Amino acid sequence: MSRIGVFICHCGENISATVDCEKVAKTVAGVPGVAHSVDYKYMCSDPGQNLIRQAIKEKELTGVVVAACSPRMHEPTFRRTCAESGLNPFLCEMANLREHCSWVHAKGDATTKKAADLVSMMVEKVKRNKPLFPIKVPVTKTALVIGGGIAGIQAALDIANAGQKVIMVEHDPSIGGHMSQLSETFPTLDCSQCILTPRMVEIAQHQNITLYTYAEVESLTGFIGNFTARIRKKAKSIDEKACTGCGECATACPIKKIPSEFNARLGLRSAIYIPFPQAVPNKPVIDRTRCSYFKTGKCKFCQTKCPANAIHFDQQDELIDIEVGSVVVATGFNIKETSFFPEYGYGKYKDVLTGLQFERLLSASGPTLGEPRRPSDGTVPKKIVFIACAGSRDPAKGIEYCSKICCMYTAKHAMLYKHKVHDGDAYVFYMDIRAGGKGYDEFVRRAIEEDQVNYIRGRVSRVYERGGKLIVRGADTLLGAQPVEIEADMVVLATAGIANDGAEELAQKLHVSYDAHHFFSEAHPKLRPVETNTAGIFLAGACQAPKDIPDSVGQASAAASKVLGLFSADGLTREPLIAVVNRSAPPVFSTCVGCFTCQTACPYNAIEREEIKTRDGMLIKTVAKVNSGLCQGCGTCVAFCRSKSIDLQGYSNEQVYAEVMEVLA
Amino acid sequence: MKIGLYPGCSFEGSSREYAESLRAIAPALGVELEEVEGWNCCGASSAHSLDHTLSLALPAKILAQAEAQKMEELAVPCAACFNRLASTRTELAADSSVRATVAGMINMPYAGTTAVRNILEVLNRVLTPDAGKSLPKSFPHKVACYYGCLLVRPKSVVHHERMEDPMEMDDLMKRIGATPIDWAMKTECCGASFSITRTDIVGRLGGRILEDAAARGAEAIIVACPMCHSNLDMRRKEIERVVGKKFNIPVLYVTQAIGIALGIEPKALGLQRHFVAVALEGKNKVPQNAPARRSAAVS
Amino acid sequence: MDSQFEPKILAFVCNWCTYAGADLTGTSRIKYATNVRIVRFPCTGRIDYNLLLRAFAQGADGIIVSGCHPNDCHYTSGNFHARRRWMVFRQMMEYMGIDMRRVKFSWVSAAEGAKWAEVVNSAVADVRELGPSKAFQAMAREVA
Amino acid sequence: MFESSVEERENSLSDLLLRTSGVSVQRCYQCGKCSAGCPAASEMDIAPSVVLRLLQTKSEEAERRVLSSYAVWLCLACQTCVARCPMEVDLPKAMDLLRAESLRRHLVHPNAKDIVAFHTSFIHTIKRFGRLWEIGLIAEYKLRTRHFWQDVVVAPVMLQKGKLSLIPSFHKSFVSRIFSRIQKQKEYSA
Amino acid sequence: MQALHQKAQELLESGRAKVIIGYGSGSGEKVRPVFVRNIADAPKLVWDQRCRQNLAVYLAKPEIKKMGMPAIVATPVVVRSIVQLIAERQLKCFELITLVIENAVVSELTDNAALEAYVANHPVVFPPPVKKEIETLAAMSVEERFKFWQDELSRCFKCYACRSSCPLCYCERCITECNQPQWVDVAPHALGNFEWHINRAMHMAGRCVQCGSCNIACPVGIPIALLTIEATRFVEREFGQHAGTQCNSPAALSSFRVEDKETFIL
Repeated sequence: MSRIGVFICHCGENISATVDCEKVAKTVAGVPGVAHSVDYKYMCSDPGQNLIRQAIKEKELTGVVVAACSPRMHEPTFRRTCAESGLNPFLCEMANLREHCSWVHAKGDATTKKAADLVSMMVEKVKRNKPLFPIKVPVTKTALVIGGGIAGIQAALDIANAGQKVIMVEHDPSIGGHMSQLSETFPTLDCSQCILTPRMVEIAQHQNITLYTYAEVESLTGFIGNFTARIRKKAKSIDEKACTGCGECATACPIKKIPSEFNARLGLRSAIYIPFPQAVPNKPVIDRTRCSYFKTGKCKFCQTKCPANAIHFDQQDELIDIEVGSVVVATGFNIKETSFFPEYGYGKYKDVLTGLQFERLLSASGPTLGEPRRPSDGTVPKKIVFIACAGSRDPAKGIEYCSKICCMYTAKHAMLYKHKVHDGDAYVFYMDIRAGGKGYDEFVRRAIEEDQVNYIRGRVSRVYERGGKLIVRGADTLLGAQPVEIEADMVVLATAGIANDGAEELAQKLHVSYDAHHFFSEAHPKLRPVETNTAGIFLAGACQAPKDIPDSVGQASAAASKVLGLFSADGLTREPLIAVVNRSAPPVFSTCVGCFTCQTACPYNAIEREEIKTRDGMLIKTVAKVNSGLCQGCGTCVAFCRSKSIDLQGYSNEQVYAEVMEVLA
Repeated sequence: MKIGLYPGCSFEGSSREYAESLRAIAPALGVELEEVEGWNCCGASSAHSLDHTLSLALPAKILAQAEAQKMEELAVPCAACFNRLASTRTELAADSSVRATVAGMINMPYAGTTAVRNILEVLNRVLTPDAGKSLPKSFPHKVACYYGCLLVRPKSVVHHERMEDPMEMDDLMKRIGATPIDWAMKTECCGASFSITRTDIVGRLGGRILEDAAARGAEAIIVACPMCHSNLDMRRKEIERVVGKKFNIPVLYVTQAIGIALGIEPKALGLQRHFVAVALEGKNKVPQNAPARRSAAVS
Repeated sequence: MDSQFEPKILAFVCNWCTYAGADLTGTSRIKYATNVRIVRFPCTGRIDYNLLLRAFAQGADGIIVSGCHPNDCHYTSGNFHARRRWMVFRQMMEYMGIDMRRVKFSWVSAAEGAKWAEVVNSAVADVRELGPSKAFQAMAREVA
Repeated sequence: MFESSVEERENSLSDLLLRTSGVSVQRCYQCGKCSAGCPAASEMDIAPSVVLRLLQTKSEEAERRVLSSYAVWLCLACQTCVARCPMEVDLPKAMDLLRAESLRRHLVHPNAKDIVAFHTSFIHTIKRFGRLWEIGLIAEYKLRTRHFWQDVVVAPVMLQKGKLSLIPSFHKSFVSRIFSRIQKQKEYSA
Repeated sequence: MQALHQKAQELLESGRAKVIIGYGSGSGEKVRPVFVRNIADAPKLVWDQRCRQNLAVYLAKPEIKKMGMPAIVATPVVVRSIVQLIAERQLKCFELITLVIENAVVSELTDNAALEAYVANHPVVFPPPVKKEIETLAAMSVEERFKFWQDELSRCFKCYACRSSCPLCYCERCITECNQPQWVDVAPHALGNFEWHINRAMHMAGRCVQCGSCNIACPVGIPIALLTIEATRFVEREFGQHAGTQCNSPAALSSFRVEDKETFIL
């Protein structure tokens, strides 16, 4: 016979104002199995909690119901109280008399009656509660960092420097990401590569970091602390140990007219190539889609020229499985190609460029060695127009959201252009200047005031070519939207930042959710900005939403600290509110017949197959089994089980059934 | 191919040559045109400028008549008429209550079963690349294909993928041996219905179009819209006055250019009706069997 | 006071959205009818249709089933599973002659405190309109 | 500038637009792309985007300015604005309604008299002949506007080139009946 | 028939099959299931249009399983049942020999593909009376349906023949036998019967192969098949999943589409 203690809280006046707490206490005292029933002004206060502690001991309670505020508020508090006095915390339940009763109803019998009902419901539940014990899960102290851009690099270094192992996977031949393509960075105008490359090198040399470039995550299985990642190392056709990175091969390669990804297609590369001089690792790869040997079976010039004979055409993709305890996703973003903007003539006119292309033109390592020159005729543009929001905030043709970084990089572009071409004119067509951030607005003001960049508030309607000039037709909305026509030498579009292609696919591989624009979703927009809804997987950088460098780095460090927090203990403990498949004595073993309806229902792939065999290995039956590490306790499987063979601890069939029967009794 | 025809008012007057040329080339391309009986004006820009209901009722009457004649498709040579008919069709399809009222106005059943096609769609269907090869003559001239507004806009009605840089007319011209130039004014407005009321605007806008075409060495401007034609041809003097420059680029209807390639004599195509004289001629093709012989010699 | 029919209404709600939403109704002090009793579940996916049957059998006059809006499920897809189950359940109940207007299905997010009050009040009003559940009373009568 | 814009007015023009033609002026975020592309903008007294802004204020004063503007009559309905509008605000559609409204409230801009005259003559000819009879149109237009000397050069040439038919193509005027029905319905609903 | 006897003999001789599950002549005009285990009995097998009962039900029964590798004389419904059982991990196609007979030729359906193909070529056909019942019920108002089912179910005395005749009721413990808690009232009164039959319908939703065995089995002639058929046809209509047609389709109820209709949800 159970001995339940009921503790009714007045919450000052919050409950007692509309609920007759004493009456409730009396009524409930009459419920069979209730050994103790009291009301008190503040149950969550120390004296209040002491009442509970004492009662548990003196009245040898087998269960506790605290009727107070919402369990979402104080359940942990009171469960701790019980634990402290030796009662299993999961034998404590709360009845929500405040949010669900006293605050939403007027004073009166009906309200008090409801309160009593809510309490006795919980009494009936608690009678059927079973002591539960936290689940211990071991943790593999290695982090997988996907993506080698600035966010990935920051996260990896933070984790590695704290003494934990990191495995970094980058799908390009070199790490560095978009930041390595940038010229200078706002708002300080320090050179991007100067601050980035040392960290790239550090990644390569760090003894705690294993770097796989030209590699992709094939699959991720397991759960927090215990993931298994399968990595595909794409064949580079190079023996990296032997290769000295001398570059002879690239010089020898006859296929030289391939648009360079690094130079945003403004420069060229060969079929065997090192993406850029500061690449890490500084070793070439063969682009098999372009290499004439792989296409025609002839050539091999590079191989004959290679002094270290490090070139192996027969190299195969390599699959490696690694055990990791957590994952940092830092796959970055992409820019929306502007070909969908016919009125701006991108792709039609050589001198209409994307922002990233202009970065390359400004970069000392770029195709023009940092001098802005027109791709069409190589002359230095004297008049240049920057068009902001070329794709952003444009539900009709582009994306409806604001890409966040364009206002700043456009100001930077205009400024740098003026620094390089003193007699040039720079115009910026904008809708709003969104320069929130430390020193950001000052930066834009500098562009306008000191560098004489002409900001015109209005969108450009059309760009077309006339006599070698680009005619830009816009309007000045601050002058009654009067038409403005500019004869420009070059037009730069502030292209929108979008999710990486394949982001959706990766999200599905990792079982993390993503938003309508295929950016990865954080677990909570404010309070859990770096976690995903899958425990143990964290986000860093622009793969979650367009971000500038400071924000990406900040989030990367945050993600790293989350990982380190996880690694700080030898194992992690989880609430035992999970599903279990019943087991019984032979010959039945379990009432489960193994139809595995539950398997399709489970959002966490937590249902496994267990084969029950005789001693001599004869298969008796295959039944479902819950992986306690994966199960999050939603109970969807329970409702689907026809033979009622699977149940959810803490919300068991018996418990909820009893609640229903009691409240209507 | 048998298809319905809505000529539109200007066919009887200002754009007679459009009518003549269309009727001249149709048989040669194997198109049989069945006219909408007792057709009325579509209301043009005036109707929708003043009275929305009227701007729906007039085209609806035409479409209903076409339906009554069991026409599956209705070819509409005038771009303006095409746009009015197409818009009406879309709007009536979207709202059954409006459909009911309008049916009442025109006192005729309307189901919206007849599809509306502009002249380029029709021609592209019959004048295929192969058909182009077998034409008696070619039209070996640099031409600027001018689409104007109403063949490509608005999205909701015309559903054009290349709204800013359409190619249908360019393709047609390639097939008759012409070289369409890549220019910037393809879909810029010519001043449309302001021909009479604000001739000066027509002058300015027409000027932009002619200037770009001339600068890029076009020998002719090809159009598929009577309004565009009259603004660029009839209003040439006004344009030249505004721009302060002379242009002698003729403006041909797409049907006239094709007519020339078909070897139809100029009068039948109404070329003489233009304000700006048309001196362009077709060129006889090398006999078809010649290349065959040459290839034989090679082997 | 003429005693109008006070329906017994049971609410099966998920912990993360509707339960939290109902908490918000409280913290915002929005008043609603006292007729409802909330049973808390981790997720709508956990709610067994047999509980609805039991509730009716025990004399409930109306039932509210509520959880996270689609795509908001704390467990990513519990509510989608629940939705399918409800669709079939409603169909079969009606096929066997049960008036399903007594069961209100709804999505109430943790932010929709006002909506929760609305859902409850409308449920109470509608069920009051329908009167006690004759079908189940008829069946129960035989039990006694 | 517009005090009245503070208090929300019932059946403002923007509400009317939304109701009757589904055009939401509130969607416009004033990027000015329409004004930038409009072929007639340079002639307009109020640029297209400003027209929308004025309507957004929902103030009587602003709406009066719109309805009595030359701009609404200068819209060529070339559809360039809506074709490029990032928010897909159907300005041409809005302009149609604004013109009708401007007429109804007798706020037509003086310079627009010719344009109105043209449209009315046009409609009138259709009403009479079912089809457009160009000579008839021009004649009536000249009578209405007294621009007797306009096109004295062009017209004869057209005539001689056979681009003007001297006699209208008459036929049973069911068209005028359509007109009268519409008229009736208007009176009824009014 | 000849061909069938021959095939049976071969199978038993070669030892490929240990038991042939088929039809044999029963009392009077009826046919009854027979389990042929030795060659001599092979001629007992009959095959004609009377053979309608769904023999698949025996595949799950332990006593039959004990006999060893079964070969089953399969009508279309039997094949549908087998496919559904495979989909629910209760069978593997190589764990039995499926014999189908078409114009006196006996052939084996050896793999999933063959089974699925066969099902595809033999769509569900309802006997006219069932068809009629379906229509009449569809035409009724909710109140009328309540009355209809109350009358029908009033005769049910919970013999569970429906359950044991159903090839897909293979649970070792039925929900009715689960008493902690007691989900379904054991007593055969209106409420208990209602609970049992709606549970059966819910459990069969998207799974019922529409063979009608339960109808035939019901000693008091309740048209219970209507319930499971409706449940399954509803699933077909709403989610486009057809029971007994795919060997590896996920359970219709425990899978979902984001765009599932939810008109009824506030």
